[in-house]
Amino acid sequence: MPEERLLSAYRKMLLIRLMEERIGALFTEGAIAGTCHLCIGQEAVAVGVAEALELGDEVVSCHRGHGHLLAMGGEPARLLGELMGRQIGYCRGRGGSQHLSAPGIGLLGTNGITGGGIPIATGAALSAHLLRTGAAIVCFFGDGATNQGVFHESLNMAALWSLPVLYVCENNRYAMSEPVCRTVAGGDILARPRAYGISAECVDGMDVEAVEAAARRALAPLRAGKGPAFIEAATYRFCGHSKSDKLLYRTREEEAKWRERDPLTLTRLKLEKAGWKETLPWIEEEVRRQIAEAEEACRRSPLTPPETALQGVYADA
Amino acid sequence: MPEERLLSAYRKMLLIRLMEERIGALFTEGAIAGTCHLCIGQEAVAVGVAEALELGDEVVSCHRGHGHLLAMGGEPARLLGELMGRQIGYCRGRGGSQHLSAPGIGLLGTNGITGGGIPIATGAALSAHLLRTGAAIVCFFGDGATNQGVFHESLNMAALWSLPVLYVCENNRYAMSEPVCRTVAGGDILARPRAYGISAECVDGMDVEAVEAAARRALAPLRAGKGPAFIEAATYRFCGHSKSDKLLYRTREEEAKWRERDPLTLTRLKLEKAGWKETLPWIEEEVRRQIAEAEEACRRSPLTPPETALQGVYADA
Amino acid sequence: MPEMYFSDAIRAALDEALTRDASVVLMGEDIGPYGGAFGITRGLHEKYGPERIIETPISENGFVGVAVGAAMTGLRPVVEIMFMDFILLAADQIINHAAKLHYIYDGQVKVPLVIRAPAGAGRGYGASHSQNLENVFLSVAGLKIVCPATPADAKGLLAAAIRDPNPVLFIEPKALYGARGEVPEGDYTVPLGVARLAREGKDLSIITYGACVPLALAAAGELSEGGLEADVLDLRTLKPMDLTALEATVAKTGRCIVLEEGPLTGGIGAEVSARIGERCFRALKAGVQRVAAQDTPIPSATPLEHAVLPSVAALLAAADRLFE
Amino acid sequence: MPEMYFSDAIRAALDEALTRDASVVLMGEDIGPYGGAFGITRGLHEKYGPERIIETPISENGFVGVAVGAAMTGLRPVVEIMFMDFILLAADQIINHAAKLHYIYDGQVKVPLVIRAPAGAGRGYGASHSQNLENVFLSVAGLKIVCPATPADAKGLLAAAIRDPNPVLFIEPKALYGARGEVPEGDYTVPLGVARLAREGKDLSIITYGACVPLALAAAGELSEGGLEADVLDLRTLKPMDLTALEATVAKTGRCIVLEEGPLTGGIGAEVSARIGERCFRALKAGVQRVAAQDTPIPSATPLEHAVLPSVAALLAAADRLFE
Ligand SMILES: Cc1ncc(C[n+]2csc(CCOP(=O)(O)OP(=O)(O)O)c2C)c(N)n1
Ligand SMILES: Cc1ncc(C[n+]2csc(CCOP(=O)(O)OP(=O)(O)O)c2C)c(N)n1
Ligand SMILES: [Mg+2]
Ligand SMILES: [Mg+2]
Repeated sequence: MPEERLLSAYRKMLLIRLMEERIGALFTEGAIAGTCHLCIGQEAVAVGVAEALELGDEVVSCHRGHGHLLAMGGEPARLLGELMGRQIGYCRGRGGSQHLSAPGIGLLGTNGITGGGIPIATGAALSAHLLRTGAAIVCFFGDGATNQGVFHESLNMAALWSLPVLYVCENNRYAMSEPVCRTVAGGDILARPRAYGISAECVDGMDVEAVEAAARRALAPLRAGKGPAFIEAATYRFCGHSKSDKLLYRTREEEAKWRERDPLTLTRLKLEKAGWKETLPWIEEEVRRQIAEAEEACRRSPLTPPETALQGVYADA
Repeated sequence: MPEERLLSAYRKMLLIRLMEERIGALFTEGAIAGTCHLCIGQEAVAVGVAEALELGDEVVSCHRGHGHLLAMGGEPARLLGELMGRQIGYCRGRGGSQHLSAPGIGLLGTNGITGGGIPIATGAALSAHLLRTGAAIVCFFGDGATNQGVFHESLNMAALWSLPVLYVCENNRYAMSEPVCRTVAGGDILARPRAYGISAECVDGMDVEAVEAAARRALAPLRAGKGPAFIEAATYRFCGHSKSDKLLYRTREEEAKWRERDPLTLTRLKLEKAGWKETLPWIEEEVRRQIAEAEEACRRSPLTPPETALQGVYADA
Repeated sequence: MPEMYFSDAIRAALDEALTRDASVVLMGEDIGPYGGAFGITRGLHEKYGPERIIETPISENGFVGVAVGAAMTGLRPVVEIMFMDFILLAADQIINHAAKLHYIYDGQVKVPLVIRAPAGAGRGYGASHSQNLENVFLSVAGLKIVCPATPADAKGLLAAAIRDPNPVLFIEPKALYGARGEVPEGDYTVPLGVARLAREGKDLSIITYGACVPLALAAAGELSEGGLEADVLDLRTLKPMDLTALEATVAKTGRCIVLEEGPLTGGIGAEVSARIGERCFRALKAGVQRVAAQDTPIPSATPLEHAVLPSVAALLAAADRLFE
Repeated sequence: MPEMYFSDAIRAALDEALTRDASVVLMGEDIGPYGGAFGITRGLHEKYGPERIIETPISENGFVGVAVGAAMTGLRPVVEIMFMDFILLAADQIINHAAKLHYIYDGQVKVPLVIRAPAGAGRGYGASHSQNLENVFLSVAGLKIVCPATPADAKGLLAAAIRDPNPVLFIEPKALYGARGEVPEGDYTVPLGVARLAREGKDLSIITYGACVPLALAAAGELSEGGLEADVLDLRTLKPMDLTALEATVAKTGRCIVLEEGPLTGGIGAEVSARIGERCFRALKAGVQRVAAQDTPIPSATPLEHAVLPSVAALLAAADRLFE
């Protein structure tokens, strides 16, 4: 990655990190209701993949999708607004944390059903293929989702029909409290896409440059009509599964080990080495201001009126 | 296989073949209603596997299950009775061709939902495992069923939990009209179990001795608690998918090529070579008589009274 | 107007949609050269090729989900579920995704998707190939449910369903595939949400749909001989239901039977009966009676199967109860 | 009798069943050390170990199917579906297999299986984590459906469900997990199929279940201040339904409201209303009124969510309609 691009990737990762932290705090305060799944620790996957995308490409994400939205250029105020039920929210609060959609920036949607987005992404790729749009579709999901039958059904069809879809599995070692070794028989996630003849690669999900490079490697043949590709990004969620998680199923040592590979730290070190040390605090300040402004914009936006909840069940012709 | 066992395997295969032909004829005559999926051409798989089983082992089958029932020692009269809605039928006509059950002889059940029996077999293996019954469970299904998500979910669990279940995929090259090359991405069915770390082997499904040997090879470690195993039996259905199939999707040449490997012919040749030539017509006569008697017994059995259809929706405590 | 089979009318609607709109694709198992289990798509593969007539592996949740994603992004998939019973495998994609996304994504996406599902018993196929499962989907906001009873409606409703911007479950009563009737040629649509009075009477109403419409008409014939004239209302669209038509027939007759192929408990008839109770109580001269399949799985053997399915006799008995 | 939380009462039933019957096993996602998303199985892993408390991958159709096979062969699995919404993935195994096998295999197998499903909205979890889907299963012959409204019933009904030789869908209203009440100690069962009169009145009946029982009681309190005394009938078992209790309350009051958390159209209330219409028409003084969630997906933001859920105000409005 050229240094300027790395800098902007860093900025995006930082935006995701600080937004997620802010969302967590608002949740604790009670300003956000419901549930939310933060992606702290996994920022490099979202940003690395997004950096490899082109205009017109589309993303389908899962329950842990705030980072994917922001990486695609989502507006923090509209994300916050969605979580806080404001008019400004991407779906005016109808969707909430797990059901975001911003097709205008290429985020087709996030999904509360584990694995539910995988056939949908595959279907978007069918459209791209048949309508010759040239778009690539990216589908994000976790290690746990690879145990859903629909994951297999979808990959099989994508391979049979040579669809332009890149499957990105964020292997953060756990599905909620269940470690991969107790849910993925054989322990080898890559064996799954490979069983369908899909070329698959594991990448260091804490290294945004490595992720971007892997995504580009995967996307080039895919764009050339060679069919789907698969990336397993080795990563870790630093926070709990959701806000109520007490993290009893893993050790503090394991967490500390992964924290050493914090994607933000790794990128910061690279940038410092490259002579950008002075710029970094300035970026951080800018991001913090951006978030503060977003929060203000969100709070200024009116709550979505309750009576609107009865509208729009059906689309008009 | 010792010659006497081969002879008795031949007898069983012949019983299946001639029963299926008779069932087909009765269907054409209108004496059997509904639908049925005959297993003509695939007899060696059912019989070869059944020969490797022990008392207490259990079988779960699919929509093409007449052969599995007979291979387990099912009574022709009770099979026919099931298809003809007689009291003598295994389920008195409630189940019909696709929903047979004869737990008394180890056939837990057949299934009208493609892939539906796979988790059920896996659950029976969970019982065997936890209740320490020592039983092995066999699950029969076709190539098409390996595209159902629940196939993958089940194999994953069986492998994770080291369950004593032998998955037997009868790859007869087609799921209804769809050839394997258009439904199984990558074309390699064995890659699927192997992705879960399940040891898997392909066997000549037209050779009853080869099938039996493969089943024994698979069952030994399985019985020793080493977890599930998988056999792909390469076979061919000589008849249509169901009685209404016009076989427009495959060539007569392909069929002729496979007919050369008719499992009954192959076994007959072996037995003739081994000096049993005289015995064979005698066996055939005996099987024909058995079928005629079964048909008579079936016709003697009263039709199941319609009012019974309202009973037994719920089990009594 | 030419006469044609119900099955051919469905094929005609598919054919015209494929010709009219390049974004229409068909998906399903064995819908190519084989023509589908009931021959509905016969000839379309030859005419439109494999990019429009997409054969799928046996992966119901997967290919319905693929159709949902495709519908969100510019295609108009028409999916065939070989037997309606198999739709349960795809219940998640239909209920949790197809039906909800337009609403929860606040109108940013549409899911113009049709799911064709041959339904019903009477052929001895057994419990996994004989169900009417429309009741399972009746509560699903965002989904429309349609079921034709005549060849003309089969064509017109399917054409309308394919043009609808919402997911539509299109139920094809297997028992009607062989029915014949006049069908308008060319571009022909029947609006969703509008019931049809299949017969006029003043003494009682039989409210039904799909394969039970002929049953209702047969019973109405017998009742007429006994001096009772029945309105027969063919709902055509089960969701959203034509409440105006419901109210009109009840206001006229004050006595209703709801008839369906599926099971009694939790059936479409429950909703119809509840609506009438809520909206037309004063007009009612007797409690709304339901006639439906018995609350059992569908057994395979023909006499057993008939014992659990609704019949003219059951309808006549229900009519008696209305005049007790 | 000790007071306990509804959630603890469920755990107590599980604990006692695990102790009493070695063939009982629990299955589900994160039900081990994590204790399940709602903490219901907390501590059971430590007490019974991983052979009894079986954590599964995220494979709903698969592990429910495994439970079906296990139930056919000697185990009594109690499966937790983390949120009821996910049960749609397992609809095939429940409807096409678990519920039918005893019947279609002519009694040669039984499927003693309990599926626990936390249901309901009000927590801002959004459309895929908030549904009441019991209506989807109401038509399924061979399945029982149970839903407790008090901690005592939570324990007693679950204990009975686990001993029942049939598949039972056991609905746990999330909104009640934090409710407290007296719960009998030790071996305690409440028979399936028997409703409970939660409050006695003579002027109208509110027929409901689960989390709506407290809502009904609250409304009954307000109505009482206005001089109307309501029977509140807690159905407890939705399938098979206690028709005797239904008839008794209708015979007494002649005016009914059916109340539920799930959507109006195609809901449990439709069946209740239809049954009353069929069986008690002469006793009715007004049409049966339904109060339920609006026919929309459940939106996430709290004010929107509340706008679509049933309320005391809606109940009072329905009561007004009964006396119009
Ligand atoms: C069908 C379904 N089953 C279960 C859940 C509950 N659930 C939400 S996220 C999750 C874990 C997902 O694990 P993984 O795919 O690895 O993603 P991660 O949370 O680790 O990002 C579970 C079990 C769900 N939302 N949907
Ligand atoms: C869920 C489901 N989908 C589709 C079908 C219809 N169907 C019955 S058998 C069959 C083909 C099965 O192919 P395969 O598994 O290879 O078995 P074979 O028929 O070749 O023995 C199909 C599509 C079904 N019964 N169940
Ligand atoms: Mg994970
Ligand atoms: Mg096959």
